[in-house]
Amino acid sequence: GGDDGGSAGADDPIVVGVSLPLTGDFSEPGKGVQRGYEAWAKITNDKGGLLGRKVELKILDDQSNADRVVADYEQLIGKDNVDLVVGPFSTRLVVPAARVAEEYGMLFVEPAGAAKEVFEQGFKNLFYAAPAVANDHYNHLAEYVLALPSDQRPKTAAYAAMDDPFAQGTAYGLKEKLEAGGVRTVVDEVYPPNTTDFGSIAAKIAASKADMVVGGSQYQDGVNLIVALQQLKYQPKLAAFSTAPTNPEFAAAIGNKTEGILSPTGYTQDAKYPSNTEFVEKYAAQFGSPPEEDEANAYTTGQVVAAAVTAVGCAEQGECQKKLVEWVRTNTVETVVGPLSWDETGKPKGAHMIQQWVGGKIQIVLPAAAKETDLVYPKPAW
Amino acid sequence: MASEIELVDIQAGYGRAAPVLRGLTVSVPAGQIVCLVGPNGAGKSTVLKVASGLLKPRSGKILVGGVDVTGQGPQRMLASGVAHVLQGHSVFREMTVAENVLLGGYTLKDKALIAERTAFVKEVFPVVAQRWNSLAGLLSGGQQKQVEFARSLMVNPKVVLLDEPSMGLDPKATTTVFEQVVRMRDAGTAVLLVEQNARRALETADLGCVLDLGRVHISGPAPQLLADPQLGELYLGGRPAEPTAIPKR
Amino acid sequence: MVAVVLLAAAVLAFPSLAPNPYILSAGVVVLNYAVLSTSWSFVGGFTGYISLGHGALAGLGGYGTALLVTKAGLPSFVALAVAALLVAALAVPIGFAALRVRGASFVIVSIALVLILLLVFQSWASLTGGSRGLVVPRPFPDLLRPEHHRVFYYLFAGLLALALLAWWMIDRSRFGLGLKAIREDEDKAEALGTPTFAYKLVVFVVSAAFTALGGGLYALWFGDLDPVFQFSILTGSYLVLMALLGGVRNLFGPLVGALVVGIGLEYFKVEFGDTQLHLVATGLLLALVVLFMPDGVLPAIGSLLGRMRPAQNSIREVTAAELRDQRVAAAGAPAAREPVDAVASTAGERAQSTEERA
Amino acid sequence: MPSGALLLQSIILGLLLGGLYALLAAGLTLYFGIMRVVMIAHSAFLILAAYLAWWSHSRLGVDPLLSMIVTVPLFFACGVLLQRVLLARLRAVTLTMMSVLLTFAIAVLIEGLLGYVFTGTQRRIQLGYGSASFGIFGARVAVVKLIAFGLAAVALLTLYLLMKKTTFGWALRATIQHRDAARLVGIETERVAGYGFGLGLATAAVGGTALALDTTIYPSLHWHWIGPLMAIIVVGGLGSVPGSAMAAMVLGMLQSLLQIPLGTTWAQTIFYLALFATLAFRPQGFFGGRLAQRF
Amino acid sequence: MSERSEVPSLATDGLTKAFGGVVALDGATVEFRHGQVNALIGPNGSGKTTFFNCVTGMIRPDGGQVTYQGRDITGAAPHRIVRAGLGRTFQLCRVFPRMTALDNVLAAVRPVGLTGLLRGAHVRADLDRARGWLTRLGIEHLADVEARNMSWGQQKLLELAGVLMSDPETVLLDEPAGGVNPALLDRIGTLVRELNAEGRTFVIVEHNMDLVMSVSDHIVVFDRGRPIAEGPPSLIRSDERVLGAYLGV
Ligand SMILES: Nc1ncnc2c1ncn2[C@@H]1O[C@H](COP(=O)(O)OP(=O)(O)OP(=O)(O)O)[C@@H](O)[C@H]1O
Ligand SMILES: Nc1ncnc2c1ncn2[C@@H]1O[C@H](COP(=O)(O)OP(=O)(O)OP(=O)(O)O)[C@@H](O)[C@H]1O
Ligand SMILES: [Mg+2]
Ligand SMILES: [Mg+2]
Repeated sequence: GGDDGGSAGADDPIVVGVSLPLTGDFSEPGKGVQRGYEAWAKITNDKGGLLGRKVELKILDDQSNADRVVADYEQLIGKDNVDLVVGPFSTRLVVPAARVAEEYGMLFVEPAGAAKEVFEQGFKNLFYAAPAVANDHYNHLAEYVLALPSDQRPKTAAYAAMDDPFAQGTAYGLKEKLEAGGVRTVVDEVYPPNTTDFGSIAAKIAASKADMVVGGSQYQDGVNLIVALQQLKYQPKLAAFSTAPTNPEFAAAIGNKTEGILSPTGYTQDAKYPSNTEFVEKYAAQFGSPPEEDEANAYTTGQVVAAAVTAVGCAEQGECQKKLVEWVRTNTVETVVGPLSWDETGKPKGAHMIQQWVGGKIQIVLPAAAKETDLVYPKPAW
Repeated sequence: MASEIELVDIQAGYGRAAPVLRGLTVSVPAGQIVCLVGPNGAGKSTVLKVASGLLKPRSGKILVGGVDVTGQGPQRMLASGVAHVLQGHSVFREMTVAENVLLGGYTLKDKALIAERTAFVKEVFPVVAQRWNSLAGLLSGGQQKQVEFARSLMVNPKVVLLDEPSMGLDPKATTTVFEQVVRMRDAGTAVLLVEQNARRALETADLGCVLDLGRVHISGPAPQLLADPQLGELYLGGRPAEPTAIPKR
Repeated sequence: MVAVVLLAAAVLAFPSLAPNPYILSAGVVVLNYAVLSTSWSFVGGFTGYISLGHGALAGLGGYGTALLVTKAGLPSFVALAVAALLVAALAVPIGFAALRVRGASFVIVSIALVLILLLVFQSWASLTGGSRGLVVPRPFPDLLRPEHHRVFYYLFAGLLALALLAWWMIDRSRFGLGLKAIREDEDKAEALGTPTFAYKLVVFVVSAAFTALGGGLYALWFGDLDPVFQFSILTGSYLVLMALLGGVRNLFGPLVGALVVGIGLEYFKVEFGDTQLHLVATGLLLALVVLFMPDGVLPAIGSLLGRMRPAQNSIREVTAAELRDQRVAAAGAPAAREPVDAVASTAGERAQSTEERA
Repeated sequence: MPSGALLLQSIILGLLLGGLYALLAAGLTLYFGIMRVVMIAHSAFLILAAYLAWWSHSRLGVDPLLSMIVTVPLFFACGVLLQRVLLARLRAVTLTMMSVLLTFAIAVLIEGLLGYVFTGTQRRIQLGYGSASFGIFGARVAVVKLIAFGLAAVALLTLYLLMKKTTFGWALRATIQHRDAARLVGIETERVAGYGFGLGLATAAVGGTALALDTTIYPSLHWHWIGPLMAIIVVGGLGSVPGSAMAAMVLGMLQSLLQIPLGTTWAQTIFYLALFATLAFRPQGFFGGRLAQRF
Repeated sequence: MSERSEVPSLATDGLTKAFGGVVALDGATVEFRHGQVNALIGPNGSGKTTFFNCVTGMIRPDGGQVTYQGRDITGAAPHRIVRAGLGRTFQLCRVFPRMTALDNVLAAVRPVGLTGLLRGAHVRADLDRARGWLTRLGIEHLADVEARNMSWGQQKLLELAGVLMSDPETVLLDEPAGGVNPALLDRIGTLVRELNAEGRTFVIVEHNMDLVMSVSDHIVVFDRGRPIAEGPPSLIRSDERVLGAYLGV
């Protein structure tokens, strides 16, 4: 192919292409991912770049639309002739994007395709740069609940999950394990992503008087559901919601009635991995606030790609990509979320931590090895 | 006698098409009925639209009571005393007869006057009273026409422009309409009447005006026009022939 | 005719001129739009029934094809044809319900069609994969991606040619005239003996079949289906925008519209891509078209050219006297000709006398 | 079998929801049933109003209800302008069709601008009384939902009286049905049509504020509302304000009750099923109003 | 008149239709003979148009039967009835506004079978026939003008041309004279007689008594939804009930 995009050439920058949902439904997390990538590029360049070449990001907006994301990667690889590509945000967009990368033979490390379906497509070049896939997010919590003495253990559970592979995956991962352990499911609600009125769902959960409630939620629906539950004065013994409670605006959004709410997380700013300290510090300097999970995942993606490029010693389309893929598959990479390695489908082999709002602060409570404070159970009234 | 309404040297047309009226001049003296006749497409309706402000003329002048009102919209024209009854059907179809008639008095403020007029039109057109609360669009064609005419009787303008008021009316109602036209004239209103029922119209009218190709072709006292055999043949239709006289093949 | 040949040549030459696979894939997208909006204009153009729901028919075609390939194991293109037939069959009851209503109510029904299908395809996850989406196996698994685009480019071009041909045949036919009569005044058309409902239904089914073919082919090309994008009002509206922009009454109107809008969308995205301004631009474009070129670009150009010619007369250019003469001549009797001037002169005198009295 | 408490709770929720639907649909009835404009942008304006309420609350600290003092007149003026400047340009024969596209364009425009100014982030007003509620017969009624319901009731009643009891309502209908004839009886058709549209948008301002009290908003949310609202006005009978209010209450209630056995997604289909049933069996709507078939 | 006229062409038996409280047709039993020119007259709102609507399937009657040439056509779809040979015009004149006059007429051509459907719409033979009708109605000069740009009367004539193009055996005309210039009216009368001589049956609703009396063989008078008198013109002219109910003398 034409070399106008600038492969080879020792001085040319390494161009990393990515398409992100900067507008549309996923724009908010999309922007977070963008910041993460930008932080990675800056930190990398400040340290002299990769293989002595500067890293340059080429970011396109896919408008949260699968058609667009494909066109974007098509453009990045086919027209702009980028050296490397990294993944977009949201499972819905990762799969089509990965297919393009796959068919052009590109390495495809991605920060967001957490649902298990992503790994069932037979992709050979795809790697998820986070500790665990959605279904495994609650693993530590499941262990904890099932280990409780049987008189204290919740008997019934209510699940409400957004109809989205990721969000649903988190709730259903827990559901599967708890059901196997004898916790009865009394409510199992799935709501479309655009749901704004949670009154009826909350009514159903409240009426079931379930001992615990689990929300497979993203940010805003999680908030709405909690407010609706509070309006109905429902008081469970345990309440866990994915994504929402870790958001910095969460407490204000639900009127500070946060006490005891649980949430899984793949990333914490306080993690002691060496690269993380650097990341948090430099990120805060660049953007004025510490990084969140989306940012960290993007950064992790960059770290994985960088490790491969450094190890293999090349970064361009063609043969080089095969070597990069081979390297990632067979190695472990130290990242801001800890050491990562992958099985043959690209699925990471880790688990998420569990955090809880205790004393007006969200703190790690599980696993025991990483905990900052003890898990409070049963949860105080909200 | 002064003209109540006067159209002077009017050029008018629709959109960018060639003009329909080409230098037309008509005047209606107060208390007189002027009847416009002419073939289909001659521009009769267009004359009335220009006179009531629905269609802005490209050039020429419109005078009402001697005052230049060229370019005014229909609402202002109505305020100056010009009322227009459209050709075809212009009832408000999805409103009741009552609403239609009362809207005729939209510009009236005096409640008593409205009541008085309403009673009057109900008397003149029994169907209006009978169907007072039904939707106007569901009436028969002729009934709608009567409602329309009734609506225009709600106000008492200086000039009335009537576009084929008898179309679709049964003979009884036609008679009523012509009676009302005469009554208006007698009350001092100037009437510009367009009719295809040309003989009857000319018999009622004081002056006649034959329109062809967007110009006044001939005008003069109505009886004189009626008597003109050539006009009769061209514009008024020959005398009805006896059925047997029509050759059959 | 020359235009048709030139156009065909341009379309066919494009893949060899495209500098890279991305441009080629953009070409495929534009052709797909062209196919869909041409299919739309079978209904929207001929009968004037504006459907915002054609996106749903395309989605059905896509899902139908995908499911037939994955669940029934049919070969890709057999599945495509079968899916199109199925959608056409399904269009009969849909049309039966939807075409009973007219005007804006039909618009609402068409919107409802999209939304209800979206809900169904989202909820019925066991069949459709729900929000996880559905992956369509490649018809030519061995082709490299650029080759894949090229092949599909020609497939789409073929389908477009087929749709245009069908459109042209209907346009010039009596069937087409009947459909246009429906657009103008449905009751009147019925009263003239046109079986309006049958006509509408037939053309709706034809339109649905072509739309489904377009949607199915797209599914085979694209490979991933997601209910949110397959059943979207926005897609349906883009089709309307394209057809309208080009001119629904012209054979090439939707195609031109697809070119303009397709390229326009791409351009807006590149220009304002990282903000929502691309939506603003799309909205403005649509509004401008509706306000200033309601008949589309092609007719607007046509009338611009027409304006340079002298204005056409709408008034009848024959006087009653001439008409009388014609009539007499037609009746075969000797024309009792009398100079028209004579009438005119007397008329002049009389007119004067009226004015004097006034 | 759901418990009695859940049933009661669902009925209450359904009623409150139905009230909101009724308000949101009222404007549509006005444009669609009376003015023959298919106003796709109505729900976009709702969201715009909701954003303004959110903005004035979070940035200026004003209670969202107070923001209506500004938004209602503002929207009214907007509506007048919209009608006079844009819709009035459309040809009468193609008005219905073209208005679909024009208002669609406006909707997209608003969505784009909202996204540009406020980003695509989901927003929610955080009220002190956001999760407050009181109990009746064992069910709970959220205060914010009750406020929204009250707003809806007041706005609807005002609208109804305005249309039925004043000459404005007559003039508006006359204007739409035969513009020339309306001008000839002295109606200022341009002004009247403008006011009609303004009125519709004013209801959107109230509705949007009510909406913002208890839900999340984001720029593309309006798509979500178009379908149910359109269905409501058809089921209620085109052009009938009380009809659409009735339909809204019934459908809101049905949706709420159906969620118990069917879940959120399937329950939404009730709107479309009701729409199709209406067209099939009673095209003039179930609560009086005009024939949908011919229109 | 030929012996064919003894055969009933269009007949109704006890046709009933009520709209809410309004009884538009009240058990109308009427018979129109083949090969005659029939007139249907009656006061406004007496149910004439409703009668046409029921006969042509535009509205479904509440009760009663319509037979055409011995076949029961009650409740059949309008287009089927037209295809059986029954054509009609509308009182409120309906044309296809954005089509040219020529296309308006061509739209009435009835394609036969699939090949007929896909035949070109503008084939020579059809064009000639269409122009022929326009000429016979005196609007051939408007062939290429869009119908919406025509005057009321011109549209009326165009509509008639369209119906005739569809070549019906029986033609139902709803007020063909409404708004048509008297000079042309004679022509329409002549045309009706000519076509009648070619074997077409006519049923004409009309308020223009000159036309009715001159053209028809047989007159049916409606009042309040049912026939009150029928017979040849000479008889009807002097029938007292008719004079009272309709002519208002
Ligand atoms: N809206 C219009 N747009 C364009 N041309 C028009 C329009 N209305 C009428 N015309 C043309 O203007 C001419 C005059 O029309 P007008 O309606 O004034 O005739 P008229 O004398 O009233 O005829 P009629 O007796 O049939 O009602 C006609 O030739 C007609 O074709
Ligand atoms: N769709 C309808 N709904 C309600 N009433 C109707 C409807 N159509 C007609 N009517 C009523 O039925 C009666 C007969 O109407 P029709 O149109 O048949 O009268 P017509 O004899 O044609 O009168 P005209 O000479 O005025 O045209 C009228 O009183 C009319 O109001
Ligand atoms: Mg006229
Ligand atoms: Mg009638």
